Amino acid sequence: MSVPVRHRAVIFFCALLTFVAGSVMFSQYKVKAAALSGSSISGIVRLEGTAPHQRPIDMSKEPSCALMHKANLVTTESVVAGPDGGLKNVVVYISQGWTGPAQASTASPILDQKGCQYIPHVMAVNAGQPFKVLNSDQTSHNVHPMPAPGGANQEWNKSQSPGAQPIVSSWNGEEVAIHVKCNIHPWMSGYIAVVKGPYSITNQKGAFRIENIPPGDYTLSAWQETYGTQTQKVTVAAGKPATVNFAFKAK
Amino acid sequence: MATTIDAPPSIKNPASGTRRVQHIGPETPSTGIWIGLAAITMTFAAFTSAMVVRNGSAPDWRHFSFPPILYLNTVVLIASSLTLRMGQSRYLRLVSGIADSVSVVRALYGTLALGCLFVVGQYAAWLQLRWEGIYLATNPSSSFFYLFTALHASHVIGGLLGLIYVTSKLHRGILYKSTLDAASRYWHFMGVLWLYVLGLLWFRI
Amino acid sequence: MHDVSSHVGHHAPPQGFFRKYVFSLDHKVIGKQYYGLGLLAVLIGMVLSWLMRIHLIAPNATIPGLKWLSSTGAPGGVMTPEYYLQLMTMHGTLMVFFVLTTVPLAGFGNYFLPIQIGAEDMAFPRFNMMSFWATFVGFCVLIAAFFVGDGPPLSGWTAYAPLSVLAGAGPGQAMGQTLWAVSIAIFCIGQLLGSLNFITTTLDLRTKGMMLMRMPLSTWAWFITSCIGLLAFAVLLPACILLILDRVAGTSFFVPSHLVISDQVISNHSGGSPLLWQHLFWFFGHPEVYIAILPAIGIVSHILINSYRRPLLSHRVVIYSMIAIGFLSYMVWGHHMFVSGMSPYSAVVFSFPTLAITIPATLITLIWIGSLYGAKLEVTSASLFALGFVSMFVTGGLSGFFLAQPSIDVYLHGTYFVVGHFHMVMGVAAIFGMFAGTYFWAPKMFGRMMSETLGKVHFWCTFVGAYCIFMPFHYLGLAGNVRRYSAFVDDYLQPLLPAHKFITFAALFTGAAQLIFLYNLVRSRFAGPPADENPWHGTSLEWATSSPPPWDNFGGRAPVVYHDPYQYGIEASSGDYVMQNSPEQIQTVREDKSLL
Amino acid sequence: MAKFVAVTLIAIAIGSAIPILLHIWMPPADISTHGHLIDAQMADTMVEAGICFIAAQLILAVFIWLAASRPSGYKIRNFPGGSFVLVLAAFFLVGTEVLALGFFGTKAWANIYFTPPSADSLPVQVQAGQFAFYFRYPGPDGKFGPIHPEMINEANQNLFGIDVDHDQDAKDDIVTAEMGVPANKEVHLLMHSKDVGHSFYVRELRIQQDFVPGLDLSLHFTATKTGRYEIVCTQLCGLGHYNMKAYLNVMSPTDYDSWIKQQAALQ
Repeated sequence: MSVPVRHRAVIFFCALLTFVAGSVMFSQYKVKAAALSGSSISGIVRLEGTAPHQRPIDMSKEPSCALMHKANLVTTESVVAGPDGGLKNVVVYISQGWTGPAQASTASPILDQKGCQYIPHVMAVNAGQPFKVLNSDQTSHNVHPMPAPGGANQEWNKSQSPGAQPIVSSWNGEEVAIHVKCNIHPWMSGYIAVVKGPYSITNQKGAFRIENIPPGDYTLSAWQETYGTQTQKVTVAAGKPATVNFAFKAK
Repeated sequence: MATTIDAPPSIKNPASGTRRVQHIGPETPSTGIWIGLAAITMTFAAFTSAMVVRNGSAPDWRHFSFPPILYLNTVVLIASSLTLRMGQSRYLRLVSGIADSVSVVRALYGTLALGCLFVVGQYAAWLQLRWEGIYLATNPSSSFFYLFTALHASHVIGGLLGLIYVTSKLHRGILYKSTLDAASRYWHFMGVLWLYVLGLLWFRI
Repeated sequence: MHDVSSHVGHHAPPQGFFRKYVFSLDHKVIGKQYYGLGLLAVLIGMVLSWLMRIHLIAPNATIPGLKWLSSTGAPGGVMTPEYYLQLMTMHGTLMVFFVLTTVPLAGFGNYFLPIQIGAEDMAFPRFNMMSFWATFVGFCVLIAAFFVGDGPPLSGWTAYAPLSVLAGAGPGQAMGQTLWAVSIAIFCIGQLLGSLNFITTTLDLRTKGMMLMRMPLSTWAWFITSCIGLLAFAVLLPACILLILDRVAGTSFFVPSHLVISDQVISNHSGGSPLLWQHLFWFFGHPEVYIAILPAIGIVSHILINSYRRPLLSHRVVIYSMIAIGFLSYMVWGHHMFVSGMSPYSAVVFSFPTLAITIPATLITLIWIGSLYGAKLEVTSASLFALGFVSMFVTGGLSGFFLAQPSIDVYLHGTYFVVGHFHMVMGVAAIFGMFAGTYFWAPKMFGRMMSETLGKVHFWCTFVGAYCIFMPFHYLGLAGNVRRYSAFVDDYLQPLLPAHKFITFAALFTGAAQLIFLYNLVRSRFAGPPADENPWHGTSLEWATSSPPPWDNFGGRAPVVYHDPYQYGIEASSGDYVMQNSPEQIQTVREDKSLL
Repeated sequence: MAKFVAVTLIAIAIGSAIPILLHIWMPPADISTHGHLIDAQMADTMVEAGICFIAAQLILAVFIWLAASRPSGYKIRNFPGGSFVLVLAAFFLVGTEVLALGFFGTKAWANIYFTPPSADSLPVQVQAGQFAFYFRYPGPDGKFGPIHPEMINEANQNLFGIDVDHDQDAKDDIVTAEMGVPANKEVHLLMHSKDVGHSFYVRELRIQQDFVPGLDLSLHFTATKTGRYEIVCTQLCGLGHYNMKAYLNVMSPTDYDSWIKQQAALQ
């Protein structure tokens, strides 16, 4: 039987489609498999020595916010260490050796402005990952992230009225970390770390945990807004959770 | 006054056949030039006061010796004024029929050439400063140096265009004395203005 | 240099659409072009003021359609504080430069100055055309600021340095502010060419018998204003050049050392002087006020005389007063800077000439009101707007008493009192002059009569509306309500909010009333009854030619002038007036010669 | 129509005067030692301007009414005395009026601004920045530590960029977000702008002074009445201009002492 040229073309095209679709699915499956078979990296970030004095913040300029903090005085958060030296707000991420997808999660994290403070104070996202900025206050804030000039990321500065719709944005390139300010309330300070792959941010105890790391050799980085970055090499074996601890020296 | 201007009288001219020239003309160009000069003066006055204020506002004023070629340019500009003056007097003789228009044209070309030479000279002065590493934003003194010279040069270029226009009119034989006078007045003013700028820069920079 | 072939009236009647209506050398077409540009600008400016007023009484309200104007400035249609300031900047810039300067001076002046002195065209028609097109380009550049990056600048129409220099100082301070500076620089060039043209035309192209003292007051006003403008814009231009250089070339004229913006030290500027900008700007800025108001004074006098049916008590006093105002306007700029850190002694020095301006201004007003006594008033839309102007001029002028004194200015300086003051005396008054001129001259410009009924309704709404808007501004100022706030969050401002609500509703009402005018203008343009040569029985030369005039104004015959401009209230063959160009002898001269 | 306009004009003139006469919107009570001079000057000016305003509008209205209702064949009449009277009036009445205003205004101004602060006045430095005021007290040593712009860090609340570790004078400096002053003591305000132009405006003190970047100006005043008053910015400084404010807390000397101790403890 002879198939007209036209039909041959169609058949060829369908075959091509099936092949492409199939290979895409297969690669997806492979990634999933790797993720499943991977293990985790966890550890504690500690501060050695006494944390520097955190100045109290006087919000009398913005009565609505001052009222919210009447009970407990808010202080700066450049170094937040627990009683046993656990260092809070440290971004831990894989700076080298990550071969998986650049976007670790598809969720869009939220940076909330509440009581004239950024919640969370330090946040991490992947490049290209959308994040939301909310304003839960009774007053207008201006959201003013200031990436290093000349980099892949552009500085911007937008006001957000109370009850306004959330600002949704994302960053073009990795950068640890971008400082966020509100000029109307100059004491407001937050950081967004833009990293590649999975990440974790330490809690009060200084503990972090990064899940689903495929076996391999990695360089792990820990960034703290005052003390900067520390790196450690770590080898992850299949099914065996690795432990890495960091220690920052108080200046 | 809005009187109609009748066709210029024609003069027999041995050298170059018939040329129609007109020595009287509307007074608007000369009035206009005077007013234009007033505006230009005001602009330079504003820049001068800005310079004085800025000079006193901070102790960061750095003096530098400016390129000697400027003195040469000065001579060139003055010379151009002289040639233009020549052109004017020859034009009068042309009107009264005792000179040919070629002589006038020659004087005007001389002025044009010298004018262009001046602009090129100013550019050379900038090149030398750049070579010395003194740029527009290096220091307020250099900023004002470039500012004043550039502003003056742009006005000189305007004058050059005017002279080209005058020359073309002369070629077409429809040049009014008032037009030529207006153009020359502007040109001579450019010379005076340059002397002022030079003195100012010499004192302040 | 000028062009003989295009010299007064010697350009042939233009052929083709572009030569006729677009790149026309005809002062009448250029005048209409300026008028149209001003109309467009005033509409945009008015809409901006609406948006601002609405935002002030409802800061978190969604304004329908606004999100299409700017998605960043008004996400979801809710105006942000910075966008309020950006609209405010555009409102001020559009109104001051492209309305108050263009329409009364460049618009009506271009159209009627040559006709009123019996000339066939401006002295330099090509410069005249360039002047308009430069202004137009400046306008486009300014409007472009709406559509770049994060929008127009937010530094106000005064663009104080260093806010106006540092791109990091806020949204709109990057590209938007640069466009602003470039636009104003271009505008200056246009106005310089215009002034050059006006002055030369007035000096050289007056027809036979038109001595200076025989020029109508409107022509005098345009002439004096051009003299002011020639010097004022010659100072603003350098200021803008310096600003542009500071912004794009990294020079340091206006930016001092060690500035810190958002914790970042500004390292590429040092040693500049912010006060330098203020001095340069206000040296232009105060004369600008008179550039806006003097043509209106001239137009209003011209119209009042016509509707009084008698000459003013003294022609000369008005002229000398206008000259005095123009002269004094250059010695008072410091009164804008009483609290900007000038020495307190110079504040005193600037205070007295400022107060002295009251005297010529009062003279003009008294002449207007005194001449109304014993006059026979013909009530037309034009005369109503002219009388409304007198009322506004008095009100706005009197609030100047307060601001001229440093001791009181210390309390009132940054408040709504100032806003009320300059809107009354400069904004509304000048716009009343424009309305008066339109109702008076539309028959001549378009050859059609406008509807008087609609005109009178329009007047009443605008007059009452304007007072309802701008009188409360003064009260708010007395209560210390600070200007240029995008929302009123301070405790002491809360009791004032009802007044702001009232103002906003008044503004919406008054703005809506302008639709009557637009409708009237457009309707009359096409369906109005045709106007004859001299519908108002005027005496000056614009009424001595057809409506609209031919391309060379007088059909080739330059008129000859026999009389002073305003021969009204006499017995003559033509009625109670004799035209300037009629050789008829006059028995009774009304003008009071007892003085000067 | 003319009569209607005349009536409107009269209504506007009277209506405009009512809020002033009823003192609906007026400056708040003065709490400074110099403010009464300004208030007196303002009152005089208000009276003169008010009289001129009412008179001008009413006369205009009346003339419009009369001039618009002339019988046909009415003969134009001149104002008695013609322009001469008016010119005299303008020069002598208005001229002397404004001259007097200027003269007395200058006296008030001179009393406030031509006098230097007294030697024992309390120095307070105020720094304006986008978009907040911050205040610095020299502490026991009476000396302000130098400002290091590169050290300014609002996140760490080092708002003035002072170097506590190395500058002796800076060690005891007290930085506050609210301006506390003792009543009836002269305050010498040293004004410093961190970024762009701002202004320092306290209605109750009858004070307004711009901050000019790169130019450190000073101001001195004495507050007489205790209480909390708003300090606001009146010079356009950017998107947060409308919300740039701080509180002036005028306290009794004893309260002030405890307040400043408390603030010192918080540093």
